[in-house]
Amino acid sequence: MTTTPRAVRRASPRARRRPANPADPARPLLPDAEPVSLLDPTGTPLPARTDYPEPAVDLLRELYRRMVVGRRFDIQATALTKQGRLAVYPSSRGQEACQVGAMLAVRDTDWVFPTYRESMALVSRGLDPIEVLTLLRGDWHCGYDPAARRTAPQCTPLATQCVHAAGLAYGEAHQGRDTVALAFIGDGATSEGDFHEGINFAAVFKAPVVYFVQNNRYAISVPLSRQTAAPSLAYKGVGYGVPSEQVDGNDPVAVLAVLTRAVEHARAGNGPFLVEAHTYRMEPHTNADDATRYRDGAEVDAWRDRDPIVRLEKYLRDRGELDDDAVAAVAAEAEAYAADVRERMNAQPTVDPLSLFDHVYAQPTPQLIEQREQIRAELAAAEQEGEA
Amino acid sequence: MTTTPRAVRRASPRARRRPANPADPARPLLPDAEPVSLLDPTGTPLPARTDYPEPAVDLLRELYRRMVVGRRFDIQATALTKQGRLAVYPSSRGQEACQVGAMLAVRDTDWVFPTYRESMALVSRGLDPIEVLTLLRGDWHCGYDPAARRTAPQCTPLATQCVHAAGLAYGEAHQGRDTVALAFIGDGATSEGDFHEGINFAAVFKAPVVYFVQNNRYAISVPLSRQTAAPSLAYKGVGYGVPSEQVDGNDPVAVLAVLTRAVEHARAGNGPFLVEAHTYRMEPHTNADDATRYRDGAEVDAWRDRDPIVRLEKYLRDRGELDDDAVAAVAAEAEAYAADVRERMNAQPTVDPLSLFDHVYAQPTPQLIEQREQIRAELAAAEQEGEA
Amino acid sequence: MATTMAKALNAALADAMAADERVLVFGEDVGQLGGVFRITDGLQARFGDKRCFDTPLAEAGIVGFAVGLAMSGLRPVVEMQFDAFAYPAFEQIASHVAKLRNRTRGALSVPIVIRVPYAGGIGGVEHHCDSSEAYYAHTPGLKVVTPATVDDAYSLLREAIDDPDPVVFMEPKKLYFASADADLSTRTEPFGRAVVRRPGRDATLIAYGPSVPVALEAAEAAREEGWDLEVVDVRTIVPFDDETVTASVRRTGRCVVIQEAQGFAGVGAEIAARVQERCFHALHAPVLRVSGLDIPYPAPMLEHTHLPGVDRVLDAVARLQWDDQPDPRWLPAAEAAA
Amino acid sequence: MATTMAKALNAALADAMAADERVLVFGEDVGQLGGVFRITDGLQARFGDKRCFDTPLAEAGIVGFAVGLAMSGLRPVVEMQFDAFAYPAFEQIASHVAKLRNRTRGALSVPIVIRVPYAGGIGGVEHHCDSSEAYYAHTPGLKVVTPATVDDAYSLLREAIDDPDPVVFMEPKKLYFASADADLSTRTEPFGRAVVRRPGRDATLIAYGPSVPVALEAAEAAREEGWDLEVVDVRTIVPFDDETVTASVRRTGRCVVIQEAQGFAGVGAEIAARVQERCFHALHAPVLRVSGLDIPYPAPMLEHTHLPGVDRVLDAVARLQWDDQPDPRWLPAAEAAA
Ligand SMILES: Cc1ncc(C[n+]2csc(CCOP(=O)(O)OP(=O)(O)O)c2C)c(N)n1
Ligand SMILES: Cc1ncc(C[n+]2csc(CCOP(=O)(O)OP(=O)(O)O)c2C)c(N)n1
Ligand SMILES: [Mg+2]
Ligand SMILES: [Mg+2]
Repeated sequence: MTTTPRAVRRASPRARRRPANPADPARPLLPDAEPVSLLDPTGTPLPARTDYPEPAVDLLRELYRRMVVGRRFDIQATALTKQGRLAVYPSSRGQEACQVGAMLAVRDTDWVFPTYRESMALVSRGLDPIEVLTLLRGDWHCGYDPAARRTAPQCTPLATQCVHAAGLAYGEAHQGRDTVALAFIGDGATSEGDFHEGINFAAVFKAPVVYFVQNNRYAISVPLSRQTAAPSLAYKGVGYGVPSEQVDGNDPVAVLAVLTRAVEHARAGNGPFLVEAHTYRMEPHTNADDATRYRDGAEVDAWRDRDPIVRLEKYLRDRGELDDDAVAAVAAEAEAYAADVRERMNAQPTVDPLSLFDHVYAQPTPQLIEQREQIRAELAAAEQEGEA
Repeated sequence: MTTTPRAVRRASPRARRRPANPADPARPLLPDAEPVSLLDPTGTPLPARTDYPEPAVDLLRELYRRMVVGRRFDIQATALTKQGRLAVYPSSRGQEACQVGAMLAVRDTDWVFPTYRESMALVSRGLDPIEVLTLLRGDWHCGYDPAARRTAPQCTPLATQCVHAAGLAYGEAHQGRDTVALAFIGDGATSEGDFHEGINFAAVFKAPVVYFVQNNRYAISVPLSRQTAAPSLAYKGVGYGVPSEQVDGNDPVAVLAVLTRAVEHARAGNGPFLVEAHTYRMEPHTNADDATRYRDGAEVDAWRDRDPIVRLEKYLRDRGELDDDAVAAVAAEAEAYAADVRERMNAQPTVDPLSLFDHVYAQPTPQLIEQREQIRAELAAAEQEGEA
Repeated sequence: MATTMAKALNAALADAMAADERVLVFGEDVGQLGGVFRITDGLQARFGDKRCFDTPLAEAGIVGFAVGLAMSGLRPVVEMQFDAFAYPAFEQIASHVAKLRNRTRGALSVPIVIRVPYAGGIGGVEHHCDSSEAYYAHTPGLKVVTPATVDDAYSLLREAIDDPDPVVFMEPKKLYFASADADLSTRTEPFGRAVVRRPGRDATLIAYGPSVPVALEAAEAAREEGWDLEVVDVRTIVPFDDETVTASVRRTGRCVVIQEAQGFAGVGAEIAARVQERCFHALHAPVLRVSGLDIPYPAPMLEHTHLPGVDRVLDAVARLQWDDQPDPRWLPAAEAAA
Repeated sequence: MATTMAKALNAALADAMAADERVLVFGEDVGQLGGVFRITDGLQARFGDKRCFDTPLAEAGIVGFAVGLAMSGLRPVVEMQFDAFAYPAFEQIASHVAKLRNRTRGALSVPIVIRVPYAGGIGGVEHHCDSSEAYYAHTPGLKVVTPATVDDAYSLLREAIDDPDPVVFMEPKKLYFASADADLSTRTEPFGRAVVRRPGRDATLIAYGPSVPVALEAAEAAREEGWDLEVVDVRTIVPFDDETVTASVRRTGRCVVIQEAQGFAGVGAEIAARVQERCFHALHAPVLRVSGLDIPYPAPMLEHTHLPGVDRVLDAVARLQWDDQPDPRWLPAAEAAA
């Protein structure tokens, strides 16, 4: 089975022109029929077929650095599940261009709405990796401070975050702030009603949201063909009056270029923008998943040849923007980062059972106070027994 | 405020060409940029701008007959609310071309999924008007036999029927039957998640469903502009890989032509089809609604000039297919129909309180049997008191 | 001066919007129309369409949008047009509204109010008369409130909007247009306090929302039979006022719980379970429940059969074993017969 | 022969599909993967992808699609991947699945089974461990069933698929892989029958699903304290078996209800209310409840604190006033203190 995105397969030079009918209201909203790509799989720049300006080179070097560190973090996290230090971990290896590119496209003052898949994106944003892993480690809360980091807790109920992003973005604009909200969502989750309702609210209220679909071709075991019969997910935009674009999600330069423009579009007050990135999940859904049950190695191998990091490294080296020393330095930084995560994850976290009652409401109800007393008594009794 | 559908306003001769890019996968799925229309508001045939064949003339005469009877029924039902014979009635006056045209486009063996708005469509389908009005009359069930009439109970939870239609249609095909499901939905309800999930299921499973959006420009008081920022609701199709069309919903000939082809498309195994009809609700949302709070008379008047019955009558007369006698005969039939409804609605329906327990489950649970005994005892006691 | 619960709710919204510009009111038809029950009447005209506005027709969207607005520091008050039409928002309510504060250890809160016109008695058709309070009361993280008087309608809604936690505000439709003398600007009891609406010595009727007037009427009627009944209005289902309720039942020694919702696993079951748990030795008879039938709401021709009315309440009171004899209905024989 | 509940459920699905070609199994990841818990393992290979298939990722879609399929004469069995992920389908379940038969006076029925892996004890993260049975049990028109043994898992699921009414089939995740000797092809008790899992003289423990093993363990442990406890497995929450439950409590005179869900307005409240209503004069102590805390499920590090375990059950049994003294916890003084 071939593994290149359908749209790419179908594409022909002519296919790349926009619908020619100038008066068709759909025209400015439709995505390019072929995913935007600036580098070919080997990292060689493609003849500019789009009007997307290439991001500044120092930004590309930073992108490279964070992708390498991000991947190393991801591999480390997967390893920690094997040692039982994490309850579960959904890897985004192979999606580095999307995970990191998105974080370079937004400002610190912008809000990010991640899913369980976005741990790499969050550490790329600068969140403490231990905080990011808190929930997956088995604690009952999200670990980091979402208000301080302007990052919603990683969202598991699929697509629900699409609506929150619309509300947050509208609320910020309502209060005169130029915040943009970037909402991550997977290909499978676009089938949920909340994706529809969220992007529609954003469109009707012209809320500055970028909906970023990482189409990694699977929802756990379910292939894209069971999620949609559309030419591509990006074609959903026009039905909401939302402009959209599709991009080669393993081309870091293209992802950064397309998302940067999408964020500008939103910040400029033009309402939401929909971006679909064609990418691939190299690991199983989570460590608990057995991907061999539903996809073959050949498919995975084919995508290995599209590795986003290799691609960007090759490109930067060819441009003379990266040399062995720089590569080695980044690799060393990544190792140090992983070592720090490893070490800090060794400490067993202590959790106070009585804290369970602290944040259900601003003030515990009489019922919760009663229940807390009961637990307190149980703990005391258990302690006595321990001593006795 | 102008009241012609946005798409019509925007339309220009050039706007009517399809996107020219032959390789764009969206091309075959996009609707015509302007609603299909075969008659102008005065009933004069338009220079054929589409490849839609005109329906046979005897079908058009039947369409006329049912529209006249349907409107008379609708007016009668509204009148019955004033006399307190109906708890509530949502009128579809002004939408006759859609209500009746849809029923002429499907076979008796096809399934129809109506909303509360479709009473006129159901009587046009041949259901007993008293049965159709049973629920609105205040009874606790839908009145007719949905299985026998292949007509789902009128659906109030908005858009939920879109999913049922997908399942029914797929189930029929799964069992080797060539049934088509026609699901009605309003413009407002397209904002619900269930519209998205329903049409997507139908598309992925290639279920033979025609989704027929009657865009009457309001959801109770909320104008279309609060439901979507899309050029037109028909543009939602492409995002599901579903071909779509928009049609002038007050042009009975165009509605019948477009829906007939949509039904053929579905029956031929090509999956679902989305049709948006631009029309207008001449009455308030229901008799309980006060439309003067949110729209002005001028708007309503402008739509009166697009009256679908006047339009079709003029056209058939011009073609010599309808004369005064025929018109008078149809009018007389409509009066007789209304008189029959009036009379039969005079009888106060008798409802047996104990029947409340009969159909909650196939067999009442012990709990329900207990409760039924309690009610039975109460009724007996009340009777005794009455006698005493 | 005399006013209705509908007007009181409208005044509460207006006063809250005037007092705090972070308060936004939105939903379906709440703008120019003023809501199908006119609870938001005039708010858009007075505060503009940035403070009071219509949304796309999607309840999960409305509630999720409110969650996002709350994250940005605003205080949304949303209207669900009817009880059953809040169900599409159930995931947003149960998995986000109720849990967000806890999941973030208080870093994010959801000070939103979800107004739900609920219950029957207005001749509404199917899906327009559900009593859905138990779904919310069973969901930790939500507060669930329902007024029975005009004063409380105003005060509890103001309280709900001020509250730092999400409040599902259940409005008994059939009481919207019942009028009473009320001084709107005043606050009544705070959240977490039940109120004795009528003192009595012989038995306690516990009710909330649409059932409170029924309980009061029944108490009046009971005087003829020589029963002096106390009526407790729960007001806030969550948090629940055990203190007032148990004090009353310990005094009277007999208790009937009234709810309009279908009985099985409803709020009345919780109240009955709590009361017998806490007042067992004071009880002369089991705590009885009078509730709606366990059937889909039969609107409107037979709703009177479904709704717990005065007679059904009095029947229950009569079964409170005044002669200290076991309830014949529950003798094994009777059950076998059923 | 020894097998697990997961295998028993898988066998029930396979046997039902073999027995009736109208039975279709679908949902998220139920096809090639065989479900995240492997309950549908091998069904697609054996019956083909027209009988067992994956759907788009949308729960309202899955349930609504099943409603339509049922209207066409088929018998869908759908899987909700986890408890909290059934919430998007709540409107379809409450407004259509539960009501369609009634709204059409039986002309249309919805013989579908909605399988919901529920509750905790498996170290799952947030949203993966909700106990949602009360939401369904409170909705007239639904049957709500939950097995606690391997035999019942097979038999109740076969029963559910054969049933003419919609069944919400709640599968206790933590029991999926507990194995026991079972003869799968046999049927156990029908719907509406509770079962005494362990006879006893002194008090009755009423439990269902994941709490049944806890109750049995507690009963064992109680013997040391000299208590002979009876354990009743509810099995089918709706319809509920009053007969078996009340007979047991009338015999023992004492009762503790155990449920894993948050306590407030849960199924345990209904059971406690019913029992005291029907067994009042036989009770030596109030019916006590042992349940989860009224907090969002705290998975997984603190779930042991949340879950009603053997000790908490024994504490409740100890409070059954064996000395016939009132429970000190509920003396006004104690409450004032809290
Ligand atoms: C509402 C809901 N339904 C089901 C699930 C279970 N689930 C978790 S991840 C997942 C697959 C999501 O696939 P996709 O959206 O493509 O994102 P990806 O995991 O590929 O990044 C499913 C079904 C869930 N979390 N929420
Ligand atoms: C889920 C749900 N939410 C809200 C309502 C209340 N309601 C009934 S009709 C209606 C407006 C629907 O507008 P539209 O879809 O355009 O259909 P129309 O009435 O114009 O035919 C609303 C909000 C409902 N019935 N169901
Ligand atoms: Mg995916
Ligand atoms: Mg409309």
